[in-house]
Amino acid sequence: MKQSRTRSLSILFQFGGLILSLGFVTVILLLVDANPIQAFSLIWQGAFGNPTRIANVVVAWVPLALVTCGVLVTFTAGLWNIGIEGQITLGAIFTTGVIRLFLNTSVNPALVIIIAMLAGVVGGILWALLAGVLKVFGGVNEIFGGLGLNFIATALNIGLIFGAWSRPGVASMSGTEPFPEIYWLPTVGSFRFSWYSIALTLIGLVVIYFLLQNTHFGLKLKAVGKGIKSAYRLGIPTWQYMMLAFLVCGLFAGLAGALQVVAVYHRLIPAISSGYGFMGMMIGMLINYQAIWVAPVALFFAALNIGGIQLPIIMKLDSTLSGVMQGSLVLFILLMQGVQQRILGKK
Amino acid sequence: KPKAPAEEPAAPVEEPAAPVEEPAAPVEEPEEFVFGILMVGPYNDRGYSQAHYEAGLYVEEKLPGTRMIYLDSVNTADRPGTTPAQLGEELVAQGAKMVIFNSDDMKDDAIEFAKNHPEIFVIHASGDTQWPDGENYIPLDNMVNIMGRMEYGKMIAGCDAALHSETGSIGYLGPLINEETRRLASAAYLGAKYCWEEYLQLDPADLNFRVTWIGFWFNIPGFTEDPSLVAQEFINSDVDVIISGIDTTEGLIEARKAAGEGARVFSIPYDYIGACDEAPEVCLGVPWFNWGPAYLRHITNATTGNWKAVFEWNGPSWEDLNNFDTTNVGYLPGPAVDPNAAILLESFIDELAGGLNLWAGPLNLQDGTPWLAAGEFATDTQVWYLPQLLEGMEGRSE
Amino acid sequence: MSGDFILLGLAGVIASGAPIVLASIGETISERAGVTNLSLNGLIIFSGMMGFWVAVETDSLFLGFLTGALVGALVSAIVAFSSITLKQSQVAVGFILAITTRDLAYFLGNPIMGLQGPIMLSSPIPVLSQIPILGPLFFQQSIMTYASIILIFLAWFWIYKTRPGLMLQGIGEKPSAAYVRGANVGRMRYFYTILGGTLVGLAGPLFTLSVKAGWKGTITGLDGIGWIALAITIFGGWNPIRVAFGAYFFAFLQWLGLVLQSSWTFIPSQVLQVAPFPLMILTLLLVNLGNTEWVARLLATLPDGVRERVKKLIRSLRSQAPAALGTPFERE
Amino acid sequence: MNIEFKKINKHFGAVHANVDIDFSINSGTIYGILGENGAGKSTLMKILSGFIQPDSGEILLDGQQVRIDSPADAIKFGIGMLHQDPLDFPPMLVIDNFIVGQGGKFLLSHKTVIKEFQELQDQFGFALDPYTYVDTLTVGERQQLEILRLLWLGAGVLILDEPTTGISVQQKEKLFAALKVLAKQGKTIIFVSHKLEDVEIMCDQVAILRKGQLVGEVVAPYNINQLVEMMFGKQIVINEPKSRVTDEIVFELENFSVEQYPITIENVHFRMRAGEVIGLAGMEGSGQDVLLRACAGLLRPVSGRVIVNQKDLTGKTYHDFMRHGVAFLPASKLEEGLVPELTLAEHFTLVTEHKKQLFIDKPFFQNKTKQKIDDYRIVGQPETPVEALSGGNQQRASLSMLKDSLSIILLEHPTRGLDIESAMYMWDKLKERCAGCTSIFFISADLEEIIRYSDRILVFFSGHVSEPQDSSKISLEQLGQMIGGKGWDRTLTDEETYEAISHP
Ligand SMILES: Nc1ncnc2c1ncn2[C@@H]1O[C@H](COP(=O)(O)OP(=O)(O)OP(=O)(O)O)[C@@H](O)[C@H]1O
Ligand SMILES: Nc1ncnc2c1ncn2[C@@H]1O[C@H](COP(=O)(O)OP(=O)(O)OP(=O)(O)O)[C@@H](O)[C@H]1O
Ligand SMILES: [Mg+2]
Ligand SMILES: [Mg+2]
Repeated sequence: MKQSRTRSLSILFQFGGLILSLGFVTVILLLVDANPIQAFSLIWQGAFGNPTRIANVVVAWVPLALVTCGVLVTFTAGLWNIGIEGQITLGAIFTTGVIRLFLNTSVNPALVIIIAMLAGVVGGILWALLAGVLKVFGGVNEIFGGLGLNFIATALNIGLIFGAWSRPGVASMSGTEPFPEIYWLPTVGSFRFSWYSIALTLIGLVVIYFLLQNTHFGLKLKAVGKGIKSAYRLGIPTWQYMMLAFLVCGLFAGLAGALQVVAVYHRLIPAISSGYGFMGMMIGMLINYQAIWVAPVALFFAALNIGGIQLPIIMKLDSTLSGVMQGSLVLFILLMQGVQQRILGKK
Repeated sequence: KPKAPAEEPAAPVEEPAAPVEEPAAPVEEPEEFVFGILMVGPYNDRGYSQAHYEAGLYVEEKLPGTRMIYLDSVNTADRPGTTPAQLGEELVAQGAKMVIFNSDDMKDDAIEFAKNHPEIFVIHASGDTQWPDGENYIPLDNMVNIMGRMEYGKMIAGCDAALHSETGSIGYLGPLINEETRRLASAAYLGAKYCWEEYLQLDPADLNFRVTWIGFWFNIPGFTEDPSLVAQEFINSDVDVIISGIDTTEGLIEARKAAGEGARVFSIPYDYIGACDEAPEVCLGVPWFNWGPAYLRHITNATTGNWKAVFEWNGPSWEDLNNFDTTNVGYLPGPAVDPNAAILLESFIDELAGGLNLWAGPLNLQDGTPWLAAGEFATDTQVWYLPQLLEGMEGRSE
Repeated sequence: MSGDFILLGLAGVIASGAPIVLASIGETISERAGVTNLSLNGLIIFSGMMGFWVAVETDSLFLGFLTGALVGALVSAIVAFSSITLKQSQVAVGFILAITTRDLAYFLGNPIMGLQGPIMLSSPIPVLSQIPILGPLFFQQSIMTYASIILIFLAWFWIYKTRPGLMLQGIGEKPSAAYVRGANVGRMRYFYTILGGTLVGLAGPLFTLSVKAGWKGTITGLDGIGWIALAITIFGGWNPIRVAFGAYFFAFLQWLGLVLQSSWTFIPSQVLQVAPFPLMILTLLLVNLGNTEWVARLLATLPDGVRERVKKLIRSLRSQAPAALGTPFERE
Repeated sequence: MNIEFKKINKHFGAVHANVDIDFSINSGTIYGILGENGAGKSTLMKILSGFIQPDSGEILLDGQQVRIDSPADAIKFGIGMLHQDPLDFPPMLVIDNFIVGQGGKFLLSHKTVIKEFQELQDQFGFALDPYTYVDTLTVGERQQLEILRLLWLGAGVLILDEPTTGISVQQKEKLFAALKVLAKQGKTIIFVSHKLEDVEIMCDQVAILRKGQLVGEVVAPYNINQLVEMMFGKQIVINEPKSRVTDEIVFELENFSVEQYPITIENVHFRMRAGEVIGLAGMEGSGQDVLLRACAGLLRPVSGRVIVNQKDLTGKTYHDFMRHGVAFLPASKLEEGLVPELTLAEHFTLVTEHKKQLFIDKPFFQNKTKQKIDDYRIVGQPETPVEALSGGNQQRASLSMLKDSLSIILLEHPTRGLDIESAMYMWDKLKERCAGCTSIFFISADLEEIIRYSDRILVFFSGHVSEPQDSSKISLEQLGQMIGGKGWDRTLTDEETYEAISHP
């Protein structure tokens, strides 16, 4: 009884956070002389207005959901894996590298795609483990190790695109030479999404849900995250589990990066990680690290990103409004959590 | 309607439902022609993208019944998870019958889009895929390539710089290294060298033309050189005119600062006719793009059924370099131009108008490899695909 | 290469390092009080945009800087409120703000792109600027650069040489002990977080009104600076002098990269640009190695004499974060 | 200064820590506050020193009603408190610790302050070096520093919360002498303790608290039995534990040396038999915790060997030790023993071996947890997060999580923070295990506990370890002297004790 009361109270506070963030965005819109209702409905239309748009939302949802899955694992282990952007990038780089390797061979393209994606996963894992090694054996806080590794990963990426892997003669921001279509992950009709990426994402979601909710592994990770010393005393090999958390997160990030290459861009591009890593971390905070919410909230964020495209076309507003909406939502919900704890704690 | 689509081989690709079902059609004024522009930067960047945006406004004004829609900041950093091809479809969903891709970076997407949407007219600005002589020829009936011959603008900029340099050191603030940026930097060098020798009667050995690449079209902390520092470094090492090849105006700003502190430094920005406004007191002029006339022509062709897939590399209008209706590239002298130099610059422009070709042999590449023999003139493809900087220029070629 | 040219280059390094100095010392102050302000990256962009905007509208550099400072104070007040009053995770709130304020800056700053704004020029100090070497290096800078240099010593002096500074160390180290010594821990943390944020906020306009004058939206070239400043704070071990050294070192490598670009063609130009990051990681490694268990174990196997010496070395390198950094203070 | 408490009440959630406390203290006296663990002593003192605020009630100083909202206020009124754990800044210099928080010139100048610091400490015969770092001082020295600091601030009332835990005999003597001097000067000293002997020699008068209530005030001289009864509400009957030592050797240290700054322990030889209980006695920071952790594999020895059940585990990790039947229960439960925010059921899931099972069998662990809760009389549910358990129940939970078949249990302060009943329950459970041939190695600050439950005792004095002492042959006084560094000649060899135990 008491529990259900605090539950409904907490929903009330979350709702309050939502209202506040909507209010905040409305004020911002009024400030720039725009009609908020029109803006909101445009975003909705832009995300779900027709099948193509829904398909595009799904395309953005795939990496976002995957990355969020990974981030939840590191969050559970008490780690701030800010290096995830770099892990996505490395996933993409490894995938591209492998496809380039097989480009003019007779190896079955399907096989090449599979090997390339595995390589991408390995790339993500390696980069994550590097942050892990720095943390575990070097005492370098994962936030700063990860930030540094992000910069290095991006530099490596740009270096490859403009250097070793540049298109003949024209190094360009458009990325490396696109692969022949046989190396593309097949998409559905004229839509841009692929059943394969969706299937992989759904598998990832299910795996993470059960991993964190119902397995000994998940419980041990949680123990490491909540009290590392105690966890060690209770017999959990803590540094190994931290490394495992990095590994799993790197796996998801690498997979996301690989899919960006084989399913979306068909080449390596400069901003391949697309900020999905950071966005995934925000989603993680917003859903309070509960795996069950990953899919819908990632969909919501993806919809904001895609729907926001309509703002400049029709209202001549900058699309960064979507980012403002996402950020303020997470911020206000978090603040309301604090307010709730403060008020209820005082009773 | 274009004749082309019928022959399109890519027919099996199913049409996305969107453009057809879009309810924009029913209550509409007779035959409004909507064209969409995808711009790589912000539409109001006072640079490359704004030049396209204003060309769109120009078309709207000159050709009643047309309407522009646009999407700016089309790049993966600003629009994560999207591709220009997908964004092109968004424009189509809003009724666009033509989509203009404004950047070289959108090449692959422009092609993908053109293939998937044979009924939509596509203009790819700065591309070379419709050039039968080019190295990347991919014939597509619904696509047109347009590029301005900015080499002329850069030559004039180079001349302007040389005419104003007292130290004989000119700095070229380069973006990333590719064929386009190499040929533009080289053109500036050719212009500078010509004016230095012919008009000022100075020894070419005393002309110091340095290119420093920042590694990108604009500054990204941690990845590119800092263009402000590059400009400062130019100024510190006696450069008194900075020619900018990048999207942002650090050259101008640093010159303005140096001038404010008593130094004699000028700068020449790039891309947009209004670029001098950020620091008129040190601005010698700006080579600018005028996409309007070409857009107008091709949009008219599209509406009148005269569309033809072509590659165009359009030169300036020598009668009036800054006429919005006629020229494709221009050069607008800045407020800081010295009156005497202005006269010489005028005669240089006249010479160019009269057929002066600076891409003339003997010319060697930077490493000394002969490129043009004496008396030889470079072909368009030779210029377009220039493999190195030219001999006499300082800076990296790769 | 003439000496003059190098001197001027180094003077440029000091000028372009100035905003990073402001930001990382601001962060140092806030972290000394026990509050990590992770919002730096967005905050600098946002305050830079706002400062530029106001400066353009009013044609007043002063008002521009004032605006930047206010924005910094406001954003860091949110960090302070949520972490001190609401006891939410500092890292979470800071991270969200880093992203949100950046997007907000791009959104609101759209209409003012590419406008001509006032620029802060250098103001040489009459006599001092004539001193050879030191003159051009330190005394031909802009007022804000002077301010940033003074700030380094001021912050150092405040933290280590004054009574309130001692208490500042205390509240970051062990707030409960500071509390029984009469400190109002919550209020002081608010104060220093906001003060630190104000300094960070000044870094923004220092970019957009001087070092990288102008506002160009997403291509202004500020994205990433805040993360760098954060890293430099750690690199500097929360000591203003070392922090400033880190900031200048970063700017120096930038300069070195472009000076060497044409002569050192064997190195891809990206290398020197990214160099600060592996270096930063390496430094963090060196600084932290002494705290790790396996090093302690390894040391245990060394012969006595060597062990003592290695230990001393590691001890001298080690820089300890304020012990209570990131943790809320609860009386009971 | 005269202090008067009027109807002070303080709740912590369900706990009523202070109930209508009503009494007064006259200036110039040394006033004792007695009470068992959790009686509410610290709470009352924290209220007086402004650290926390009462729910209701008043405090009068020299007849004037005052509001003490913060330590800053308390300092203004001249009230200074020495907390149970020293509240100072370990990485700072002694002199900076002395200065911080004091009014005075804006700029720090050590010179003048040091002069006065020296003068002040000379009065009490303290000898602190102003230029060392606090983290190199002993607990006693840190106390001295705090006292000096409070006096320097002009404290007229000095509250000492259990000041004699963990300081050496000499330091204790010094402290007591200093306090007497201060009382003579007319300062009010409040002395909080549950150690009767300290109170007996120090205090002019004591107030006794029990379960948050004032049970009475007694003036010296005291009847100890009366005090005990007032403290606990009953006479405490303590059943004497039986020894269950067998012949089998389960644990051995050979030439064992270990160090952890600033303690170095060298060349310990030692054997332990199955079922044996060994107590480690010594002042806090004398090295007993270092040795205990080294025995658990948490610290690596510099030289020597550790042998557990005939296996050489030298240099292995704690987890290897665990696999060989060693378990370690640390003192601070929520930091090192239990995982905050995890429930009891989750804890039992964590510590149970699961044969390569992937998924958690929730009903199974639910039942298992219920069983353990019943077994160990833990007040809580399987869903209760451990941080919501009371201290005693956390201790019980930790104990219940130990595996059934263990060779050795290493415990840090197994009954610290427990009232006598819980403590006895703990020991019953531990002794049950001894019957099952488990050996116990424990640290305690309570010498009586050590003598009562140990078979043999190791005494520590600043890193020196005595030969094992036969607990039946050592008195409380002797042990007290030894932990203070006296009487180290009286030792037995390992073989002698073995004889003594196996053939009583
Ligand atoms: N901050 C707190 N939150 C909840 N309960 C508390 C808190 N502080 C004290 N208590 C509870 O209040 C009661 C009195 O505690 P207090 O610390 O005053 O006891 P004490 O007499 O000093 O005991 P000890 O001899 O162990 O120091 C105990 O039950 C304790 O658990
Ligand atoms: N953080 C908390 N959240 C919820 N309840 C708590 C918390 N801390 C303490 N309690 C509850 O407050 C009560 C008193 O706790 P406390 O530790 O003072 O008990 P105690 O009287 O000292 O008992 P014990 O003798 O077992 O230590 C307990 O019932 C405990 O469940
Ligand atoms: Mg107490
Ligand atoms: Mg208790």
